[in-house]
Amino acid sequence: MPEAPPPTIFERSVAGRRAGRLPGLDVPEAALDSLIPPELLRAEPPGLPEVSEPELVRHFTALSRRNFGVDNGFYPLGSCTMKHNPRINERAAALPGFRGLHPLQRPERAQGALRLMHELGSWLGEIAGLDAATLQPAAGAQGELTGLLLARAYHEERGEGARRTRVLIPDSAHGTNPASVTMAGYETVKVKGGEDGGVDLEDLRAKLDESVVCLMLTNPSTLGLFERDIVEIARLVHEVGGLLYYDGANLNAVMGISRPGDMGFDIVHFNLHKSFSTPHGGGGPGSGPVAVRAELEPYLPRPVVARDGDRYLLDDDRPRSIGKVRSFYGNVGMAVRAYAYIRTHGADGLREVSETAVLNANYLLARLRTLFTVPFDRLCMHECVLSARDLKRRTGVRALDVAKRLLDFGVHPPTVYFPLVVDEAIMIEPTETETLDTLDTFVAAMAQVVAEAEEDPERVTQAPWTTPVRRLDDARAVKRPVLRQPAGEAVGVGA
Amino acid sequence: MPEAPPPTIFERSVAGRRAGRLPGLDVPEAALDSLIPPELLRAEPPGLPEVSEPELVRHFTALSRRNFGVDNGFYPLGSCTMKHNPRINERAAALPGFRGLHPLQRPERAQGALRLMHELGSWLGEIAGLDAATLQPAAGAQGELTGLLLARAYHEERGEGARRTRVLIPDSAHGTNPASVTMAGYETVKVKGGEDGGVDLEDLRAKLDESVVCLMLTNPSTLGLFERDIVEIARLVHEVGGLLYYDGANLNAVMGISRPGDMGFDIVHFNLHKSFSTPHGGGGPGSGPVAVRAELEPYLPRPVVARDGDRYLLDDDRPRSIGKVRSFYGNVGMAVRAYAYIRTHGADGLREVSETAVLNANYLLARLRTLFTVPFDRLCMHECVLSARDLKRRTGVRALDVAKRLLDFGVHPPTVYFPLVVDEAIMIEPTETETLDTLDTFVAAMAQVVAEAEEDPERVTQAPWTTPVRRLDDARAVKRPVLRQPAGEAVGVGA
Amino acid sequence: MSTEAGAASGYLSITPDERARMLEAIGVPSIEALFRDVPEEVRLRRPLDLPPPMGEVELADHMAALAALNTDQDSELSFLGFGMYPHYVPAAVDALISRGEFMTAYTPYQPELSQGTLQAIFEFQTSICELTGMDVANASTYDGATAAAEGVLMACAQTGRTRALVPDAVHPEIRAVLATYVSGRDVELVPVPMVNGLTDPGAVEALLDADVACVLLQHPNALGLLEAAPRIGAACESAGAHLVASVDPLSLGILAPPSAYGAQIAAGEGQPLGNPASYGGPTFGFLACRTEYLRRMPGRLAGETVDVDGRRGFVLAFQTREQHIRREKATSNICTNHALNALAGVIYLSWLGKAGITEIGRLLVSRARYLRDRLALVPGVSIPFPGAHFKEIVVRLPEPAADLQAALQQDGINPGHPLGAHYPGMDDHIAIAVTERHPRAALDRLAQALEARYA
Amino acid sequence: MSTEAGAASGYLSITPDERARMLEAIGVPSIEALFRDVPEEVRLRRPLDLPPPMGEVELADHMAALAALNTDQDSELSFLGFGMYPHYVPAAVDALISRGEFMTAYTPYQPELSQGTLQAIFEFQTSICELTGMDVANASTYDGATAAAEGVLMACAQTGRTRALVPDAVHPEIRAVLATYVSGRDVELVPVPMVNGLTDPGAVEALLDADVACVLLQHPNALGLLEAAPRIGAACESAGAHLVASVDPLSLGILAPPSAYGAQIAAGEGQPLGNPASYGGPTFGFLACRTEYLRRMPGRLAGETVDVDGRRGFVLAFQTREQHIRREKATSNICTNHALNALAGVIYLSWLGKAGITEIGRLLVSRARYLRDRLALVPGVSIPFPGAHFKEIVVRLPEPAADLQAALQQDGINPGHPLGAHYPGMDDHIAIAVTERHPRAALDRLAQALEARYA
Ligand SMILES: Cc1ncc(COP(=O)(O)O)c(C=O)c1O
Ligand SMILES: Cc1ncc(COP(=O)(O)O)c(C=O)c1O
Repeated sequence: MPEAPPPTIFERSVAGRRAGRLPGLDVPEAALDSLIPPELLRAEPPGLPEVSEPELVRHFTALSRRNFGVDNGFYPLGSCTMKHNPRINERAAALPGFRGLHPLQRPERAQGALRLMHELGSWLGEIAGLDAATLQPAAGAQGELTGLLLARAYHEERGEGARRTRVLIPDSAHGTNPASVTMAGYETVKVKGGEDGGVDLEDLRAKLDESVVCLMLTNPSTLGLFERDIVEIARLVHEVGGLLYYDGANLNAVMGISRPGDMGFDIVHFNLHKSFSTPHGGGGPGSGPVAVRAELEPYLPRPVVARDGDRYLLDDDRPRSIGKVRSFYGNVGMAVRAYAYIRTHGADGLREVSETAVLNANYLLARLRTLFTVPFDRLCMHECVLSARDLKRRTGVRALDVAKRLLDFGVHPPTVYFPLVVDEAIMIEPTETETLDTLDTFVAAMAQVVAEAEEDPERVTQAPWTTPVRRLDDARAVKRPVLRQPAGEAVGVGA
Repeated sequence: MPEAPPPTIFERSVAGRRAGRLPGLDVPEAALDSLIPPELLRAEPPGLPEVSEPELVRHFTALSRRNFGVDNGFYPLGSCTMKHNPRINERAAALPGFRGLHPLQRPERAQGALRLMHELGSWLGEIAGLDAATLQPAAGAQGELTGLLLARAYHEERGEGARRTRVLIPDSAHGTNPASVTMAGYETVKVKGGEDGGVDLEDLRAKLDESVVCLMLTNPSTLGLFERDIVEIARLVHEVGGLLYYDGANLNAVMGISRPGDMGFDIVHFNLHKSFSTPHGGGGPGSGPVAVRAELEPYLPRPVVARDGDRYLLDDDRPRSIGKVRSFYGNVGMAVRAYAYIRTHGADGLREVSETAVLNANYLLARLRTLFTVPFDRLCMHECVLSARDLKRRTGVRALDVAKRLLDFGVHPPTVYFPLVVDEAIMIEPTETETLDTLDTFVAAMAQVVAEAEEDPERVTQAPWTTPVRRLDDARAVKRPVLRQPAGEAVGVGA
Repeated sequence: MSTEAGAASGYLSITPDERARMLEAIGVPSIEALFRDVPEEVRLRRPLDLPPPMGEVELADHMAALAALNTDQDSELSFLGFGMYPHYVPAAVDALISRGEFMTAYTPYQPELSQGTLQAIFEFQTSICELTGMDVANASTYDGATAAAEGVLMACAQTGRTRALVPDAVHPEIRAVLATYVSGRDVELVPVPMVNGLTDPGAVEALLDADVACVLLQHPNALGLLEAAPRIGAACESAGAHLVASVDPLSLGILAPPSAYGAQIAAGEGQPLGNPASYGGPTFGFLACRTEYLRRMPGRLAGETVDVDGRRGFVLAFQTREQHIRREKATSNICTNHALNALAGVIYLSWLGKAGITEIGRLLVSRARYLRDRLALVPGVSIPFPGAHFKEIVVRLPEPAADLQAALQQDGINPGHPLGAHYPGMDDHIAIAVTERHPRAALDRLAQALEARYA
Repeated sequence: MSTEAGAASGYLSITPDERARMLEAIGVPSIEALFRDVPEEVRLRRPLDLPPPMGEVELADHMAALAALNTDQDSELSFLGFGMYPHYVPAAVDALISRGEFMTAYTPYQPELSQGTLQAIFEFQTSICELTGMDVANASTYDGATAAAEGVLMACAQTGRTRALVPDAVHPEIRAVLATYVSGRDVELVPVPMVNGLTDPGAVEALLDADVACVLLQHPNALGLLEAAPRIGAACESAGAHLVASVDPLSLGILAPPSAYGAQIAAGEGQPLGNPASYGGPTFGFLACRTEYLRRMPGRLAGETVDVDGRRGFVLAFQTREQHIRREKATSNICTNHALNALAGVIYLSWLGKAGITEIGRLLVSRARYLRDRLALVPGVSIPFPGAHFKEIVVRLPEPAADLQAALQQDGINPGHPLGAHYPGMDDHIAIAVTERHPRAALDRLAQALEARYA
């Protein structure tokens, strides 16, 4: 059924309508200016929308129908691990005992939550091959910041705080890595990639000295390739007194197979919203726990969930802690989901998750390799990166066009133009939850797009054709910014 | 985004996949044929679909997106009262104390449910102007059957059981009325409609005699017209010893304004899924409570929810009861929602519901009257019935075509060809929850359809154009019936 | 209009201003004037006597307070069954059936806008046919009892006979509803006695004559026991009577389907399939039959067809059976059925899958046997009916079952349903139901409670 | 592959057969072979040490058992606040944000498939601008504390100054997070003392010099009191410093918006807007600013534009501020934010509406005042801070607040949050929060409990 572009909720507003009903005033009424100094009072009420519940429900239902999630189809968005979000996890997080638990409830009366957090922390440590973990960071990027501040504390306690100011990052890294480095007050130094897609050891050696705070790596890298020299890299970094930081965005490749701690990493952040199936929510909430080696444990954000026999408690007496990175204890609601996910799988199950993720990615690589350029001719891990470089040269069709044309096939396109080191990159992460049929259908769609590019490139470069809106004018959104419904204009439009 | 017609869940099936995981056997294992006589065992497992949870979720999400509910837009389906379904009602019904309550829980431990049922029963009695109620019937039609059996019991106790065999029903009645008469073992006798859309008193008088069990009426009638002669009708029916039955499908017009009991009705059924906002669910569940005058109370289905001081109990010792019409106590889950709905509104609120429903319907009637034929030139109640008779004569476009063309405008069409007494009927029930904007948009769509009918009738007679499927071949579904996925065929298609 | 400022609830969408404009468009001076056809003598000139309105905030607390007065299946270790069972409802089921497109739609009269519901019904019908071995299944009935009643009425109509044999071992709720459903019809219900908790096949054979339209056999029966279904099916066949089987859908992974023992009609309560008990409803009934019965089937049927462009689609088929077309000659009066509950059913069955339906059958029968064996060892407790069972067992206690129940509930155990009210002489019998949610430890806890009590 | 028969969970979709076919297509003999790039020495050659797997049925019970060990806000009469509040979450909010299209989508990088999320963000931004009086709002931050921290960093960057005044009356969680956020940066935080529970405006004025980038003012402050915001705003203005206001969004129906007292940046915790407490998260933070600050704004911004056919649509605008484009020069490292929580926020605000936001403000302040007046009469209890408040009040007890809390919890009342851990010398102070879910009877119950205890 054709759905006309919905007006905004402000455009639906009509003075005098309302959905919510509040309790009446059941205490003595007093003039507001007898309760609050008049100069602190608001003159005009804020122009919130005035709608009834039926409209409210219809409006946001209509918006949702103009959105696409994992529930709607294949979502091979590289680096994002768009796996299925199990519904039991949502049910668990919605239990009143979790959902309605106040963070300042006395720990004696929050034992279920604390136990869950403590166990999840220790499982994450086991999965990472490290000794201790915090659940406080709210997302991957905040995990990075946390990790860098841990490194700072570590070096400072060793009297090397002033000396160490540089953080090495491969050029294939995600943008949050250098941004976090800046947030932490450090300087980013790029390390080149080598022939085989790994870190260029020469370049690394050249840049390693005693000013290095740490090297931040994803492994597998954002190219979907396992860093074969990881042991040597770790040795080199440690040799100069630096630390090794693991960006866990790609953990889905190696759970139960190879542990960052065993590879030599000292600090690991997890993305519960990637590897551990918590929903992305259209841009969060996520959760970015950090696990560390024992030496770094004293610096973890406070409070730490501790265990004393059968009781769990919040230990806030942590003098060497870096402090807090967000309020209270992190996104506990996401921890509940991740806990349920790990509990569902157990050790063998998690391993099978990673094995299947890698299987699916390699299957796609095998079937797509003739259609696109393969920058590194190796087996991939949980994702593969192709290039539309040659396609573009032959037909003028770019990676972006391929992505846009895929929209017409009812699949979400892969990540494009990341990692930056691959020209016209197409980064495909199928995840382990997809069926073979879905993978094959995707391959067929890709083949058709490439065929179209050869025969009728406009079909691709002008795509999408069938989405609720077609290509949007990004430049206009900056040149003539409209970042909110203009005040006053909206109200009554719907009448 | 274009959504290809989804395969069936059976076509998605691949041997060896499964979504659900059951606990392992935790008691001593025994061969099945040692527990169950071999001749009772199944040879081949049933061919249920084999899918993973991601597919399960995607499949039914995709199906839902090929459906249209009140949440998706205007649904003026006459006689169906497609009002907004409040979300708090769903939350209330999902409370573990209601949702997970076993019907055989001891009444001492089901006091909340029993109290709710008792109160709802008494509120329904008050709304109907009658003395007692049962919540047992599962839907309107079952309420009708219940009501007829109550009438039977009543007449039988008066020694008139054998004599009374005929049930009078106006020709405008809903199909369930005569069908229920047959279910109750009675004979349907049609009463003609009069000039003004009401019951033809002459015809009624002619058919009334001591063989009459009852007269079944909706008031307002299915024409959306209030029966002006209701007092006289009641007098006439009662004069011959008959009862007056109120089909409550149209109660949304008169809540707090006029009560069936005060009009002279003896038995009333409610549709909680119409007047009281419980969701229709794509064809149920509904709930069809029945209220009666005190004389009929002893016959109500057993058990009856009774009150003894502060305690509520299930009284099953009801020797004069007609018995049970369904297991346990009816659709209590729907009663919870209706209870919440009534509690939200109170007396003034329910009255405003009906007033607004009638306002909206009359507004549509006023704005549409020039486009279609108005069979009865009166104010309507909560719905209005128009006729496409003249449109058809002029343009060949029928009511059905108008309905189908409306689909292209993103609204659900009105009921068509009912009531049967109006040629090319279009029965429009907007309900009270719609906005004026929605009503105006609907009027504009209707005007456009009529204009198209004049100018380009094929645009209408071939509609819809934009729905996921277009007009479907009903005849083929009967000539070559495919009422299930052919066995065996399906499995593996998806592979 | 009752209130001058704003609407009475957040569900109403017309403002006082708009109301005035609309009245003007209609050409009447007031809301009151819209009701001029309502005679003064039937006007209610006072407010309804209802409690005052509550906003959502207060209502939520009020409903929670009411709900808290009920002891639900998860607030105690409950072995209540006897027709409704605390089986697990997968989270995906709830998430999917609550999607507004499903939940807030009407019966799919406009197929172009209702392909979701229609295809789901088609898949539901297929699943029920797979389970029961029947050819045709409808879109649902209100519950298992009305499904059985409709089944018996179908058999009477088809055979042109007027008597139905109804064993005492059929669940009392089903028998009661059936009795009501036939009360106005020319159908006679003939009871069949129980021996050892089972329908006496000899009695069935003796009662089967040329007037008998059908036997209604519940299998497993009300006491959880497996009937001599093949023998009774064979007896029906030789007498020209039809067999209406009422079955637990979760048993059909391991138990022979009704088709295997000659049933023409299969009915059942769908609650175990993804539906919470909700104090008895809404759940759904299913009804399936042999092809010969197709035109006697009550309720909705979804069928596959094509649209004008040849695209596959689904419609309501054979509507000429139904009340809205056939009126007094319809196969039944059913209109609104239990579509959303049936949707839960088909999602549940897809969640369970081919392997799961067998696995759950094995698990339930094994656990029930374990418990029966365990309880048989408790001093004073005995097993009154030695026959094979499915997931529910009956044990005999050294005291009235109601006393045990009242006592154990103090300790958070609801030991099951006392049978005295349903079967004379069974005051000391209790029906104990076991599900996949009752691990061995739960079974042991019940056994220990009985041991402690009768020690 | 770990298991030969079937997958380890119902979330995996590849069967053993398919796996074999896929390996063949890849051209490797085994799953093991896929991992050949992983050096042997870093391979884990044992299973992870994790508890055994659980199917959904058992997991559901396990999670419920864990949850039952927590006392949630509805299991007692709770007056806990101090940063998170048990405000009512409308049922429509939960129903809408759990729709898979919203819940399971990524950040809207492909706008053509993400118009729903993008338009919702645009509406969210508008709502936050309406509340705060600011020109631009972002799509959310992690929480109120990080929003404030980002706000301070923005002000330092914009002004080129390095000191920020941070009153003690700012919530300790915000101060702690801010301290961490600036720990690696060239920013110095200067505390401002509290007088009578309020930020001392004189001290602010005294501390404001040419190095001060901004004042972070929380209003209402951590103790629920209303600050001298206009005076502090004016002081900032004359010193060329900026004002970063951290506000309770539910106060903004009655309290003057930050724009009115000269703030350039407004931040806040969004939890009161339709988000449950969830033991502290996920909720969301909001961050809004004057247009001058637009290019310093961290995080996502949705903007309106048109598509190639001229149709209105929404995109992520000004992405060049963000980490994925600007990398180390980005305005922040934030990537995944709290979109679904912000969605709950905008739905909540639309549910509340223009009338509701004012009404709830009145209700909360009136109830809080009633309670404060009522408690002031309890012997031994006093009101340490006489200033005007919003929805939370502080009272002083004749005993350590923790003792009162422990005692009252026995009777199902959680009287609020003891302040001793946060403010030295306030061991006998307790913060008591009131919401629309605390009717007068609940307030009286608390007062009576105190009366009884101190009688
Ligand atoms: C490789 C990598 N690192 C870090 C991040 C940042 O994680 P988050 O979005 O949770 O902050 C991402 C997110 O896409 C990523 O792909
Ligand atoms: C006038 C009328 N009566 C009776 C019914 C039957 O109600 P139900 O579908 O609940 O059985 C309907 C349903 O549409 C109706 O419109």
